[in-house]
Amino acid sequence: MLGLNKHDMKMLLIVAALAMLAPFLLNPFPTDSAMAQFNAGYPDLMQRFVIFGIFAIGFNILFGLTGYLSFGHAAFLGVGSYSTVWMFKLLDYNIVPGIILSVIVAGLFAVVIGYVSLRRSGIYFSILTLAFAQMSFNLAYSVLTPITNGETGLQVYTSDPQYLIDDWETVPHLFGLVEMRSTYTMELGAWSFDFNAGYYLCAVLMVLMFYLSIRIFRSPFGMMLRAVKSNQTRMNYTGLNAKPYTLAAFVISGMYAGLAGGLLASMDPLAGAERMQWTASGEVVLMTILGGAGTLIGPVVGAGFIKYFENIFSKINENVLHEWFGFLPDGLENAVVWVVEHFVGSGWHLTLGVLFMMVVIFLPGGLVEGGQRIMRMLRGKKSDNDAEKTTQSTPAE
Amino acid sequence: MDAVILQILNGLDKGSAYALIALGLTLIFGTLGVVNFAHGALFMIGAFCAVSLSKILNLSFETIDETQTDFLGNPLKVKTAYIESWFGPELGASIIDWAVPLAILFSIPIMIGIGFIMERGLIKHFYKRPHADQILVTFGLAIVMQEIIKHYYGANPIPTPAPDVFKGSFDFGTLLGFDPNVIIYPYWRLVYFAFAAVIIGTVFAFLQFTTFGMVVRAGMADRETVGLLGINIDKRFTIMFGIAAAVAGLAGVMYAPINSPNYHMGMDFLVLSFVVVVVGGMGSLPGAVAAGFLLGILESFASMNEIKSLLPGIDQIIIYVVAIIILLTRPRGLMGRKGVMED
Amino acid sequence: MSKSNFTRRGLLKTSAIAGAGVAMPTIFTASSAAAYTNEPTGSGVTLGFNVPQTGPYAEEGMDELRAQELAVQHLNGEGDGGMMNTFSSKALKGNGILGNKVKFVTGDTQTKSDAARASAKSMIEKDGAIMINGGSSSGVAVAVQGLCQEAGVIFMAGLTHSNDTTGKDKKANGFRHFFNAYMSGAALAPVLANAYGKDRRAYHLTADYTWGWTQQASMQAATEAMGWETVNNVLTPLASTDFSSYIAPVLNSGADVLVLNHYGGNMVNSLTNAVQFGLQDKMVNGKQFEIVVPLYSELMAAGAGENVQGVIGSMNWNWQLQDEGTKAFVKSFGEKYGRPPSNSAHTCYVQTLLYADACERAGTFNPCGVAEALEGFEFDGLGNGPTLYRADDHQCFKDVLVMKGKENPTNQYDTLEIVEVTPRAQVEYAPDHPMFAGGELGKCNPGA
Amino acid sequence: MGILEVKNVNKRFGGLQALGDVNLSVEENSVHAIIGPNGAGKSTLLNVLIGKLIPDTGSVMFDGQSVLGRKPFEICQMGISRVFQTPEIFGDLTVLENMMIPIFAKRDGAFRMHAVESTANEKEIIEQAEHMLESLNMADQRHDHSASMSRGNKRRLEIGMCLSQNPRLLLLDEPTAGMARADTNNTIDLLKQIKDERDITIAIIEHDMHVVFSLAERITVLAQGSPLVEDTPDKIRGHPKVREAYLGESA
Repeated sequence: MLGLNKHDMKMLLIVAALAMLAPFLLNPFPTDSAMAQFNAGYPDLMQRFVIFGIFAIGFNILFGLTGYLSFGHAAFLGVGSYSTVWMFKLLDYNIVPGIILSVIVAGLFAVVIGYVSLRRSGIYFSILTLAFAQMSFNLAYSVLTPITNGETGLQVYTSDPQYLIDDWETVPHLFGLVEMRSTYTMELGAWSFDFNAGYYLCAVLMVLMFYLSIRIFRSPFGMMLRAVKSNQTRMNYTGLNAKPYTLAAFVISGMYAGLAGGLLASMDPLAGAERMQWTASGEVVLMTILGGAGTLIGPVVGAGFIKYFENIFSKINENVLHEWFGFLPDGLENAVVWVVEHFVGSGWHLTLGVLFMMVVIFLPGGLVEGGQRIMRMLRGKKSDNDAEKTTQSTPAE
Repeated sequence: MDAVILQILNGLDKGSAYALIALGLTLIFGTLGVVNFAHGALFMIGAFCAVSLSKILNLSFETIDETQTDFLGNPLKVKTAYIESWFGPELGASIIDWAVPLAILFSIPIMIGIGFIMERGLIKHFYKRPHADQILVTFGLAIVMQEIIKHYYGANPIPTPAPDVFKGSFDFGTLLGFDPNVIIYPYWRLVYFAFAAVIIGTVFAFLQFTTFGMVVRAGMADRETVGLLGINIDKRFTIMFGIAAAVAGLAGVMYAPINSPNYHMGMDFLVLSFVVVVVGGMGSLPGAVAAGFLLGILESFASMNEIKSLLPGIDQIIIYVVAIIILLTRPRGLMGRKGVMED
Repeated sequence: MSKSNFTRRGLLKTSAIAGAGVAMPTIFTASSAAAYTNEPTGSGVTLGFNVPQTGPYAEEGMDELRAQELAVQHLNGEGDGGMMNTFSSKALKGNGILGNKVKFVTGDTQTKSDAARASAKSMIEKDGAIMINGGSSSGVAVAVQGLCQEAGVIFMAGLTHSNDTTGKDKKANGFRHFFNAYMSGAALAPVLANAYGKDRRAYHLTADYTWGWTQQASMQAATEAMGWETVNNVLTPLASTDFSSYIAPVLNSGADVLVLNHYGGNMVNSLTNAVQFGLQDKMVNGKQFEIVVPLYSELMAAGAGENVQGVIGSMNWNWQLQDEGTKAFVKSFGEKYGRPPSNSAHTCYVQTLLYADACERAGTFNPCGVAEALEGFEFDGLGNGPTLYRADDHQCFKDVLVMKGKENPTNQYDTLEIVEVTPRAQVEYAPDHPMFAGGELGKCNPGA
Repeated sequence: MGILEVKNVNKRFGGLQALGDVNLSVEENSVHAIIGPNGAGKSTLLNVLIGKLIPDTGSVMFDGQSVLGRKPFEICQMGISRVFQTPEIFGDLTVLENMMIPIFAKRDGAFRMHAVESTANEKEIIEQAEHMLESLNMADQRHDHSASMSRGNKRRLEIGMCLSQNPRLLLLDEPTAGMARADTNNTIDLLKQIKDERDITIAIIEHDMHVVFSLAERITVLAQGSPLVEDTPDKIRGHPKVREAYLGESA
């Protein structure tokens, strides 16, 4: 169905179901319970999950398939966001022109940067992409302030031209049908679940992009990209020109990043220059590797993990901890709080660092492959062989 | 003219910091084939060795001075360093004053130890793993190291001054026949430059003139063959990692008086040091040093007003522009070898 | 019943998915049973404290958090009450706000506008925060202020010194207690002219982003009005760690004063570098060379160590002030945390009290009511003497401190001393001053 | 006129004359071996033939067209396939996928974006690939990871991949280097079979005399960068100059 084999179809359906049911799945704890701190089902974070999912899926088309490690993909995310906000400033708050423009502009940037950077391979390529992205960031933060609004980030002012604006428009919307920020809250007993229009738009796009990436992975083009990664010498002596293949992959992943950037700006009409900093480029690299580079679902998982830690763990403070461990005797409570404190709140970086090390040490190949290994171990030897067969015939699972 | 000479001095000074950090990084690349994102953190830990030593020397006991009050109006607790009470106020004070140079001795065993532990405990298991895994694990380690330092020392920079004798600046201009005050340069930065030159020279001499160095150089060129010769290259690589860590650490110790150390200073240098190493060419020690000085000098020139007024913002991007130009004209950087980290 | 938020064009008139549990839309919606965003439901009221907890400003963020926590205690009637006892308005009773116990949530801005907005949104969307307080940079303040305006909550801005926050980026839902670049210039110029003479030539090093530019423009205007000449203004990249190549040419430029329009790590490094070059030991144009740091903070001064000695700068507030309010605050902060509060801590503490007080006086948490109560509000007893929250741009006006690095500090907190308390009248400006032009306050947004 | 004509090729590296006045003509549908002691310039000549090195003077013509200055993929598209000293295959891919790629390249040229079609639907390509694998006796291994195969099988696969494109000239660079005897013999048999079944020209650079004399129809002996003699295997075997230059060295 849809040009997918059974296995891929199953995976697509699972992803789609997870995306659609996310408001329930991410809010498993009653609103007033102590565990509610771990709920992630509020619009902003759900949007970030899927948007960074798109970013990572796209990055994986380049890195996972061709092995070219770009350290400058955040530049495309940034120009995507700037394009969308500029459309808000020039036309109106309809998100569609902005998103289309952001994909196009990111694609053009990717053609230029990719054409130059792909003249080199390995770490030389990584550093070239890093250099381009850092130049973009540094200039956006300072000299290009008239275009990017520098430090503050590009935002919409009432004094902007907005040639197509109607007087009811105050926030991003889709053809006037629905505002991105509109949210329904469903109260079910002690639980509450948020259904946000913007989230669903992003989620649908994410599923579409995920579908597209499966198709690319399973296409002759995808096979050629894996051939690039595997052996460029043989590729060339087989009469294939590796460069346009890698450039195409680079541009596609740049456009994914542009789409993600456009969506970020559509959900929240502000584009900060930090989106282009090397740390942002590094983040998507980490997401992809953490989840499992070259696997279809890994990057999405990795993106979810990192964003979860950033947004949930950073908000747990000492007071919350005392609430949680209040049942313990005083001395013990303080001891436990003292220990845990280092890993939450301002210590969330530490948790992330430890997580990176744990995953790469104990689950080589990332969360997804590690998970598969564990499953295989549990299932025993026979299915072990089966599993190996399937991964071998479709190593880019 | 004077401005150009000044910027050359600045460039040499910046360059020596870049070169020192890049030297260790490229040693690890070249010998072990590992992408070490924790190298910046080693530099930072070096700087905090200086901070720690100065804190240790400043360990004090408190006496209450009834004549003064603290900010809450309570009697002031006056601190006296143990060192001062043991060695007398004058000698004690000068020991404290010389904390940073003393920290060189203090840091070498610590950094080599950290290097050994890192290599044996972690990096060793990643030689055969993809570069992506190396990046993830070393980046994770860098974060952990940072957070540990942040926990003990806070996020604020900690002033770590150079000894009093090195304060102020030296008037170069008068030597060259300029008017006084035209070309002045801080003593400590001159010390840093000289120190970097010594360290770089030592590392090169060590690799050039010792059997150990010969084996390591052979290992950098062709690891498998050296392994086949029955030489225990692993042990040597551990030592190399220790040396690389020590070089980064020493660069950090001496850098502490130039800019107050803070816990994320390593990350500030990380990207830059990668650029330096790659521009120099993967696996080339002279390349890394040359690129360090080249980028340092160009960066200094780009910050001159004359140049900034022609090309606004050029100092923001000069490093990257140079990196792009060099990598496009010389495929493997200044002196890179074929086949190192090209896939 | 569910109510749609489809806009007026509303092609799909709502046919709500009515279900037993389907309730009302929450925040960001056009209408609902609630009169405004995150209306407290009786179990208490939640304030959001959004400060940098990671990155270079983490220490500042920590201090802000401490102060905010203290403020919450005082509002809830715990502790000694701090500045509530000296505050000229007596609306607060120590029983929370409008009888609601005060709770708070915290978040990490990372000093990035994106992350700060994400964090603020999570407080508003998930935790039901009714007001956002704190922050440590102007970029973040403007970004979060814009968000709060859209979401319909009150924003109190923390440490933000750029003119834009209450200038071209001002918003009806946002208030700033902190002073700004213009005020720094206005307060510093006379003191500088006094201390160093009116015939001075200044060389500016300026951080190359919005705050740096407004700071530099303010300083240049104010000092030139005093008769100083500006020799040069050099923009330095944000990412710089070593400023030697910017400082080296200063001596030969004919300037005799160096103005460092830097903040945070930039300022610590540029000042340290400038002192390394021995600039202050030199005589230029027959005068002692001087360094000026327009915006000081205790933490930066601590980071720069002995390099701040003798360097003049300005501050919003300092713990060494001798008014009753300051004394009360320093006492309760010092007793709780064993250290004196920083000026950003003071700002965040005071803003929390002021917000609570405004709610009490307005009798509601409705942002529009609160904003109205804060607009044009005059009070005293929170440090800095008589203070005004101006209605036109939501900027706070009060005395500004001119500080100087102390020559012989007695302890680690004793790095700066107060040179002069510049009276409020001297730092006031018209709301339509060119440096603050553009942008409009807009209308307050209750969000519902 | 041979299918491959090398005329007056000279190549110097610094002071070293790597190739001096090389003239060589490979007849269509023949097996032509180039032998010579170490350092005779065999590899340099090969690199000139496949366009990797540009000679200082002279020309290399394939079927009337110059190969000099062309990119490897263009040379391949002209009909020259190359087998490497160490087998160059797509180690991360399965055997079947390895075989499909050259067939795609033959059909679609140097670059074509099939980004949304499914590989599984390319029935024709899969069929051809499986057919080729069958003729190599590798059909059972088609889902194996190619990197995990024995060296002999890798070589087999590589030769198969080259043949699947129906090249007119197959260049082999020491195809049995580093192989066990059994693998060497298998490879010789495979090449013989190819020679018998197809209209193909084979140029082989080899060290191993056993391989050379089993296969070659003509042999060129290189010494110090220049062709010493060119003749049939029988004549070469007894040629005094060859013994001197070649066997003498090994004695």
